[in-house]
Order: sequence, then structure tokens, then C-alpha cells
Amino acid sequence: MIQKILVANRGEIAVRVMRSCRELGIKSVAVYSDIDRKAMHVRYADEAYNVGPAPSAESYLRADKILEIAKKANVDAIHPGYGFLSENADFARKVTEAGIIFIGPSPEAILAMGDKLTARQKMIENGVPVVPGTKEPVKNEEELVKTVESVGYPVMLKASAGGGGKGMRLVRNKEDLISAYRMAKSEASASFGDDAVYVEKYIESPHHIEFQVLADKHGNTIHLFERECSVQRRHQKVVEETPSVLMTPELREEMGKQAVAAAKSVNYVGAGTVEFLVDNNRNFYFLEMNTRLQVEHPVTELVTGKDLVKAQILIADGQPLPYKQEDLTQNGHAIECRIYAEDHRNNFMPSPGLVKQITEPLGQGVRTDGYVYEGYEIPYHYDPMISKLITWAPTRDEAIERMKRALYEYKITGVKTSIPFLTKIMETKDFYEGKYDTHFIEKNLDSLLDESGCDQECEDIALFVAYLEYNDKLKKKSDSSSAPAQSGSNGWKDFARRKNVLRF
Amino acid sequence: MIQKILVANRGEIAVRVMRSCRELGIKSVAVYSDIDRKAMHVRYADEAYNVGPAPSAESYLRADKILEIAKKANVDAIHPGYGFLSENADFARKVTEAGIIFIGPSPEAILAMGDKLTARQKMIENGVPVVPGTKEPVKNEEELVKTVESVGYPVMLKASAGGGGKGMRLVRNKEDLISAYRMAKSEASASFGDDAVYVEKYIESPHHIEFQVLADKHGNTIHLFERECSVQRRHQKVVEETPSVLMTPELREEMGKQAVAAAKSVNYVGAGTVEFLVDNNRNFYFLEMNTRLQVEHPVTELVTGKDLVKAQILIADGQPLPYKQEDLTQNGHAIECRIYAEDHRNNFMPSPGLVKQITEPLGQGVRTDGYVYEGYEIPYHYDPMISKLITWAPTRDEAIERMKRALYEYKITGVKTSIPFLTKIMETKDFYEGKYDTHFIEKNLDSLLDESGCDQECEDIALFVAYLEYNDKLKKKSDSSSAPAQSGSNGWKDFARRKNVLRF
Amino acid sequence: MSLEIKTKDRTAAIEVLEQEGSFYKVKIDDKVYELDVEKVKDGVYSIIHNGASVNMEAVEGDSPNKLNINTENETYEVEVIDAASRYKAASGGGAEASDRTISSPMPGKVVKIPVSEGDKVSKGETVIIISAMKMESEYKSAFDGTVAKIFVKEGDTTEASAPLVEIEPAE
Amino acid sequence: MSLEIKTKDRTAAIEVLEQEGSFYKVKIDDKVYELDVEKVKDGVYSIIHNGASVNMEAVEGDSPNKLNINTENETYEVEVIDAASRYKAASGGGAEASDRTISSPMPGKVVKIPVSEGDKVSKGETVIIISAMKMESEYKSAFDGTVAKIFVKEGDTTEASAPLVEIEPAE
Repeated sequence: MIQKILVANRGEIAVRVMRSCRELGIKSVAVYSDIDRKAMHVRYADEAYNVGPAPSAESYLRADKILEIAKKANVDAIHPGYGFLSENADFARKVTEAGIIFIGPSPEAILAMGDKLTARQKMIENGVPVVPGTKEPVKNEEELVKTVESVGYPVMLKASAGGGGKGMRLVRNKEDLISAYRMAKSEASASFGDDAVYVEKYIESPHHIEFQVLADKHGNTIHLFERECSVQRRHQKVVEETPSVLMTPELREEMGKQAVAAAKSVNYVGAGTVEFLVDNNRNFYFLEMNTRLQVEHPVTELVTGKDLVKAQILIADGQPLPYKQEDLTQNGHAIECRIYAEDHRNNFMPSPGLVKQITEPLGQGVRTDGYVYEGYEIPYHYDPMISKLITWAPTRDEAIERMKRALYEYKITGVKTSIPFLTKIMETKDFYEGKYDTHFIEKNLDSLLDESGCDQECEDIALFVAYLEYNDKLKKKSDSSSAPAQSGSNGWKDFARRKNVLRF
Repeated sequence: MIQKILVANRGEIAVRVMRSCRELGIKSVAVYSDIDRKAMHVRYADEAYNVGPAPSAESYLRADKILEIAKKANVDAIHPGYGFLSENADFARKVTEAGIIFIGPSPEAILAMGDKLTARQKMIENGVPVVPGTKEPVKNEEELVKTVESVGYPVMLKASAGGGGKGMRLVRNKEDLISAYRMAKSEASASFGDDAVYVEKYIESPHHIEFQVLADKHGNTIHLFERECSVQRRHQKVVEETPSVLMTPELREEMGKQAVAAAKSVNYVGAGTVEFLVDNNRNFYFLEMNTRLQVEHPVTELVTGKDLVKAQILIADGQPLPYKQEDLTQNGHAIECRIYAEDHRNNFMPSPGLVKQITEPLGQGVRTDGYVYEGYEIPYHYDPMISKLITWAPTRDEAIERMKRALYEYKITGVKTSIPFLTKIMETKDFYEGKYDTHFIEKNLDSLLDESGCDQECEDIALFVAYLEYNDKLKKKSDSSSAPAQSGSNGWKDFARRKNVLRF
Repeated sequence: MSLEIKTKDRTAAIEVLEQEGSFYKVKIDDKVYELDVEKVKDGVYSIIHNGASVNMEAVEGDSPNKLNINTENETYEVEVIDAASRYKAASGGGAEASDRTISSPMPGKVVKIPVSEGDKVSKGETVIIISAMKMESEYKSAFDGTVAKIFVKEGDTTEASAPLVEIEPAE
Repeated sequence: MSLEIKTKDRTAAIEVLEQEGSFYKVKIDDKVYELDVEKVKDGVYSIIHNGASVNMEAVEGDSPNKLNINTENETYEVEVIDAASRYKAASGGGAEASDRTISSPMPGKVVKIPVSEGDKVSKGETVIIISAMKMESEYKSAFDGTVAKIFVKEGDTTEASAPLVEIEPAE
């Protein structure tokens, strides 16, 4: 049995993986960049090693350094989390060659699915419907224009090596094509070190529905039902749920079968996700397969009761799947909200900084997978996700009410967060009636950004709180005129000066 | 439908009730004593009213004041939580007479079950087996001695109005009888305002197993299976779980049937718990019925998926039970640990005080029902319970591993807590093998109190941390010599003086 | 004691008439409130007003007299009018100058600067692209004008609120 | 700089040999450690030692030179030997006196005092009963002796660590 695992990641997913390691009695090893010395995954792990400077290209993406640490710490296996090196076939190969278990599929499967074009080709060969478009990366801008005109607007430009919305651009007309192409290439290059971009027909009113699959080394491949991920902004998932309101038992069975077939076509081993676009007539198209754990895997865990990270580890250890397709049922309903450090009222600008206060929602049916703590400074080098908030309840309605309750309880100050935006989503008619596609946010953006509910009295009280806080700080400053500089208190140096000129 | 509920309680249970109110779209009203102004239930509620000075006899036990507030706030219903007025028939009657819904059973049912002797008599009449003993409160010390000699040692002295271990004393021999009797009377008087005490035969190697029941106003009474509560210290539950390892399907069905019969015998309405003693031969005896929500209700919620507080509210609103006995199944396994502010290494002395830092366990299968926050001062006037930590998993083994993981993550500084003690329980062979009765803690006390695992290196590092913390505080003091007094920093006034005489 | 506090397009005069412990009788403009206000922890306030339990948080802003107050549904950016801000308001220009200067609210890396000093730019034209937290953001000119000064170069790492590009508006 | 730190029956000499940022080379008695120590928040320490990630918390004790250090499995009550404690140790008697005086570690209410000043008491005899957090605790004499002084009366509310009863040991 695996005794020690290096988690080649940071943030909430590193902590989440270590939690399952701990429950299995497996030691966990963290790697951390210079700026992550105080990060939760370092504190949580049994061992921790520095892996380089803050920029991920110099730390979390350095396969060589991570392997060196893995050998030094004498680990049996490496779990890559999501992002970073999780879909890097070269890394998977090097890990295996070093005699260490890579917790994920084979390099061949990663390569086949990681390159969107190869994957599409494979699906076409296997009779799985795919979205119309090109198969090869666009070579230059002239070819781009030609290709797009043959497919017809609207089109989606996608990074060949991409995922998670990086390097993706929707283009609705000719004028925007070139600049969108350049931005996509630039982002693709920055994010994946590969600027190859291809073109796909864009399907209107699509639902993004994905199937979780698990496959062991003994030829068993199963699916753990669907996740509805249509609440997206700029092709990034914001809210996910399961079951999907759109789903019928027949469609579920058919899509599940195709998801398993897709996995089998590349001899897939481990946990993976097959993403489909589904239109309003319930036609579905293979979109891509993510050969790793997904951010939104907890909704599947809550309705099936299974721990997907434990399943990954047991599979990597060579054990057969502990459950069969017919053992699995969907119990109740689960919803996940991604909590980002961002200012949705300022064009969703990321908002890194010092977390001054955090109160996590607790109680029945609420799960939080996070990593920040009071006093932690969220660095600007990495993804702005603070945590994932997931609720479970016997019914969808109750899960939504529970999510609203949990969002009400969730208090984070110091950085701006997406909590108010997510609350608005839960209150939006299209959402709670289950009638939404991937255009949901775009369509409802005005009301989602609306800020109201604080009347005159409420505003007056807010001003009085400002009055009290100002005087309180003033008093503290005058009590200790030569106080030491504290992290997070910027500009307070002027304060002592100001207090002398204040009128009372 | 009920629109607004006053929660006549404090602490974790007040917050827990308000959570369900919020999910149902019902406004919640808090009452608070002088010392509870900053308590979480006040912050969580939609409305909050002061109910008197800190001692509960002058605040949370003042039925008249609470009723006055209920009228002023124009509530539809009152939820009593557990403890305080939850099993006070007179309060229930007054609430109803004021035209307000009491969320609980009728005053008659409370009276019948609240007086242990009446309850025993009722069970005997209905053929439910009870533990041998007296039926009347002991009149005086001479009668006590006679009665005990007829029943035979060991005996249990119990407060007639009691519950939760208050006013209970186990007496194994004659010498201890009188002093135990006096202590029991004194505690009974202090806790319930009634010093009546009775005598019961004490059964060796008993398991404490209880059944959750729900009954609506339309004659439907169901049970939600058992809870195993045999991990007790001084007759206070410490760890609870469901299902019980001792249980067989046949015994479950039989005990469930008797629990429903017990509830029906008093025309019970609402949520209640029928407690049984079960010996190693699976003989069971009615112990008492608690006519309220229990502390340990979450384990039932996690395996059935139901929200018991919501069920209470819907029942009180006159609605029929939303599920039938045959709809209910036990899914997986749940364990609850009660986190107390107490020093288990100092005779389990309560440890109130300022919570300097708190990190709650998160992630899959973990539920925390708590109420304290960083900066909150736990008052010494009330119960020392900080929170309830509950884990769920498909199997008992996994639920235990998850509990160990959650206890590892749970960090509270400032007050001493039972977390290390609970960790030891999870690691104790008798517990993880499921072979325990109510003597478990007594039997394993030495190993449960054992403190080890910190070797020479660990100790050296601990001393170095002390060194750093001391110097850090010293530095801060010298940087701001006239700093304002901060709550929780006692004795720091001498610090500035001391630093001048330190050698470096 | 009294203070003037500004938010949005309103400046309110706040005067505490009475105080006893956590109870305040306070006049806000012409309205008198009786409030029970407790600071439960750093920056976190619990207010009881006519029975209603209200929670608000105060977070420091960019300067000592600026605060952000989070209510349940809204965030107020609040400025306490002290002597320093009175001076600034009276002398003018300060606010205008900051409009001319594009800055990023967070630290980041300069990906591209498609303009040079002296270039004419139109309203809405991208003048700098900053990457932070794996997202690229384009900063555009708010008006027609001329690039007066560029404070950074491509590849630079920038601090929060640091000036990036200054644009001189066209007359 | 160096300090002596006492815990249980051990007094250790601690001397920092080198420091750079969070890296410390430190001599504890005769052993030299290389540690990476970060204070992640108030009183919370993250230590990396030969790759092992260790968490400890420091909580202030009853006096400025006393600290409680929580390790994963154990709590160390630690005393930093400063001039004040040196003096106390040298003059003696202080510790002994506190043994004679029974006090409660937490605030509570005096339920009963079954003894009077001048009474003879035996080891293990209950001299006072305190109620706190709904539990009654009996405090017993640690030795045979005489009740020298009772500082409180029945019904009193007591502060944490306040002296309750002093017992003069029998010769």
C-alpha cells in the first residue's frame, strides 16, 4: 500500500487531497513556493519542501524540482491536483520513470485527451458526436480567417493545450477575430507554454454537462453520473450542481455509456471527466475529457457518498474499484459555489490581499473546501479561488435554500469576494426554476450586479459604524503613538498626524 | 405558515435552530442575557432582545420575560431548544395560552414523561420493560437507606425533574450513600428548582441506546432509528453514533416499535427521544423519554438525510409528516463528538475564557454545529459545550478515520478543550472495535488521559517556540510602551518592567 | 462630538447625543436613532436597532480617513471628512489628477503596453495590459487624449495602486 | 541572545547561533537544530524541521514569563527564567504558599464551605464546593492540616485564580 504521497499543488485542492491521505493513514508531503511558506497546505502536510520562487513557472510547474523533492522525501506516489502539472504527460512519464506512482492516467491517455484535436479525432472514430470545427491548430492569421469563414460565426477559439477557460475566446464577428486570436495565443502561451489555438463552431443555448468516470487497472470503468456546469462566466464555471434539471433517466444512461466509452477508447485509468455540450433538444456533443480531478468533484461526492480522492489513490495503488456501476445511486441534490477573491462590481477583477476576518458557514448539509485563514495573505501569483462552498439536501429546492443560508453565514473581510454575486445567482428566477444554459450570467448580468436592500436607516447605521470605527482607530493610535507597523494597515502612518487637526 | 420564531435558548442549539428557520424563510428572534450580547445567536438572529442578567435563573429560565418578548416581537411560535425551559410543562402551557405555538409536545406529555416516576408507571402499564427501582421520590434519609437496601447495591440516585446527568449519582456502597444523596439533591435543586430524587437499580455493562421519534398532529408517529450513546462520563454523553454496533435488524424493529408505542402512550407530538438501557444479552429497558430535541440529533440527520428542526417546525405548524416509516433508511454511519471547554487532565474542570484562535475542520463528511468565534469569551454561567463535531461516511471505519482527521484539524486556543481526549477515544481499541458499554471511559481512563507523542526533539522545538513568542511579545511591548490594555492579556503590565532586568 | 461622513453623493453629519455602554443616541443628519452597538471583534459590529439584529463590518480603505462598510447587501465606500480631506477638496485638482492616471488596484505583471509617450489615444483604447492571478486585464483610456507618461515597462512587476500610465485629456 | 526556559523538571538553555529570515540555527542545551519557523498568525507557529511540518501554538500563561505551548499531542507549561522569577526562586516560599492556598482556575460561585477557620482537616477532605458552568466541583485539602483562612463566603461569586481557602499543614 502507498505510504507517502507528494501533493504537487497548493491552495484548496492540496489541502483537500491531504485530507483524504490523512483519513487513509497516508503521510502527505507539501511543496511550496517562497510566497507560500505560510499557506495552509504547508501547515497541513506531514512534510514540506520549498520548490522555488513565487511565479508558478519557477515553482509549481518545475517538474524537475518536484521530482527531486519526491526522491528526497522518499514518497511512493505523486498527486498532481488540478491545474499546474496535472495534465502534463511529460511529467507523468518522468514520475513513472523515476519509479514513483503518478496518481492519474497514463501519459498516453493524457496526451490523447490533452490535445483537443487528437481527442476529437478519437471520438469521431468511435462514433461519439463532436462539435463541428477544425482539427488542427491554426497556423497563421490568414488561415484563421479562411477556416472561420468556412465554419461560420459564431466560433470559439481554444488553446490546444488549454482548459479552465484560459486561452479561450468567443468571436461573433469578423472585426474582433484577429485581436481575440492574439489574446488567446498570448494567454495560451503564458498559461501552458504552448500557443497553439484551434477553431470550433459555437453552439447557441448550450448546456455544459459532464460525467465523472472512474477506471481501475483491472479493466473496470464506471461513471458517477452527471454534473451540470452551465453557470459560467467567460467560460469559467461559477456554480455546479447534480443532478442536472435537464437530465432524463434515458439521457443519463446514454451519456454515461458514451462517457465510459470515451474513457475506454484511451485505456483510461483513474478519475476523469468527460465534458459534453447539450442543446435544448438534448442532443449532446463530446467537448473534451479532463484527465484529472475537477474543481467541482465534491457535488458528485455528496450525492454518491464516495470520496473520489480516496478512489484515485486506491486505483493508483493497483486495487480494483471498491464499487460497481449498479452499486451507485444519486442520493439527494448537491450544489457548489466557487468563492473567488474578486470584485464582481469592478469587472470581476481579482482581489488578492490580507484576509482580516473569515467566518465559514457550518451546520447540516454544508461542506467547505478552502485553505485561507484569518491573517493569511492571498498572493496574486495564483488562482483567486478562496474556497468551494457545497450544500447537500434531499431536494434541489432545499439545497438552494441551504446554499443561501450558507452564503449568508460566510463572512470574509479584507478581500472582496464573489459571495454577494453568488447569492444573487441563487435568487435569480432562471436559476431556481432550473431553466438556464451557459448564457445564464450574460443574460442576467444586470440584476446579478444590482446592489440593493440597504434602505435609508441601514445606510445611516453604516455611516455610524464608520464613525465608531474611525474614532476607535484614532483612540488606539493616540494611546500608543509609537506602535509597531502591522501587516495590512496601510496609510496609518499619517493617522497620528491627522488626529491633531480633527475637529470634535 | 409560521412566519417568525423566538428561540428561547443560547449557544450552539440556538444557532442550529435559526439555521433551519433561515432555510425555511422564517424570521428568528433571539433572547440574550447581559453577558450574551456578543454571542453568536444574537448576531445570527433577525431580531434580538435582552432577557435579563447573566445567571440563567434571571434570564433564560424566566418564562414570564420570554413570553413578554414573544408578544412584543409578535412571533408565531417559540422553539425552546434543549435544556432551560425545553421540558417545562408550565412554560409550554403559558406559551399556548398566550396564543403562541410551542414547538414541542403538549404540557401533559411533558409532565407525564418529565416526571420519571409517572413515565415509569405509564411504561409498566403498557408492558414496556423498565429498570427495577422505586417509583416515588425519596422522602428522607431514613427512607433512602431502607429503599436502597431493598433494591440492593449498586443503585443510581436520580433527580425526578432531571436530565443530562445533572443531579445523578451512582452509589456502590453504604458509606457513600448519604453524601451522594445530598449532592444529588443540591444539584437537582440548583439545576431544576426541584430537589426530588429517586432510586433505581443500577444495571452493570449497560448500553445506552435511544430512538428518535417524530409524531405529527394527525396521528402519525414514526421513529428515525437508534443512536448509540454509551460513551459517557459521569452519565454525560461524550460521543454518540448511529447505527449502533450492538443492533440487529430484529432488535431495531422491536425497539423502534416500543419507542413509537411509548410516544403514543402520551399522545406525543413533535420530536422526542426514547432512551433505553440495553444489556449484553440485548435485553432492553425503558429509561426515560426526552420531550425535546437532543444534543446528539445530528447523527440521525446525517444518516437519514432529514432535518429534524425543520420537521419540528412543520409539525408545530400543523402539517402532516412529510415522510413515512417505510421511506426512511439508514445511509452510512455518523459519529458525534461533543467539544467541551474543559481541562480533562484536571478532573474535567470547565475552562471558560477568551477564544484566541479557532480553526474549524472542513471538507467532505464533516459537520460542525458550534457558536464560538475568534475573540469570543465563553462565559462561565452556562454549559461548557463549544460545539458538536459530526462526521459521516459510508462505513463506520471511515467515519472514525474522518473524525480523527477532523479532530486533528480542529484548533482552539485560549481555552482548554476536550479535543485531545476525544482523539484518544477514537484511537482506543474498545471503541474502534465497537466493543464498549457505558463503562468505556471509566475502564480506559488511564490511557485516555495519557499524554505522549512529543519526543525530545518535539519538546526542544516547543521550548524554542516559547523563546520566540516571549521575545516577540517583549519586542512589541518595548515598541509601544504605553499600549492600551487588550482583552485577554492579563499580567502584561509587569512586562515592561521585567524587560529591563532580562539578560540577553 | 460630531463628524461629517461622506458616501456616494451624500455627506452626513453625525453627532452622538448620549452614550451609556453600548447604547448610543445618535443624530444622523436630522434623524435620531437609538442604537445598541457592540464591536464583537476587530472590525466586526453587531447592532440592535428597534429589536432588529444587524451585522456590519468595517474595513480600512486606502487612507486613514477612508473606510469600507459592508452591510448585508451593500458595501459603502465612506470618507470621514477630516482636516486633510478638507484641504484636498478645497485646493482641488487632486481627484482630477487621479482620473488621468491609470493604476491597477492589485499587484500584477505588465504584459503589454501598446502605446508610447506622446501617442494620441481615443476613449476606450487599451493603453496597458496587466496580468494578475492568471487573468489578463486590459486598461483603457477614459477619454480622448495624449499619453503623457508611462511609469512602467513591459515585464515589470507592479504594486497595488501604483501609477501605470498618465493621459493628458484633449482640450 | 540566550535564555533559560523551564518546563516540567527540566531547565533548558536556548541560544540562537544564526538567523536569517525564518531560518534559525539554535542550540538547545547541547543539541543544535536548524529550523524554519514562521509565526503564521497570533500565537500560531509553523515549523519545518528536516522536512517535517510541525504546528505549535503559544498561549500566554498567568504571568508574562509563563507560556503554554500546545504541540500536536501535548501541552507544555513553560516558564521563561527572567530576573523576576530568579528572585522568587531564590527567596523561596512562594511556591509553597500557593500549595497551601486552594484556588479555582475559573470564575464560579461558592456553593458550600463545610469547614470553618481553625478546623482541623484531613488529606482529601472537601473544604469548598464551587459551581461553574453548571457543574459542581469539590476542592479537597492536599494534606492534613488546619484551616488558616477562608477568603470567601457561601454565595460569593469568585474570580479565576482567586484564593479561596488557606490550609496550614500539620507539622
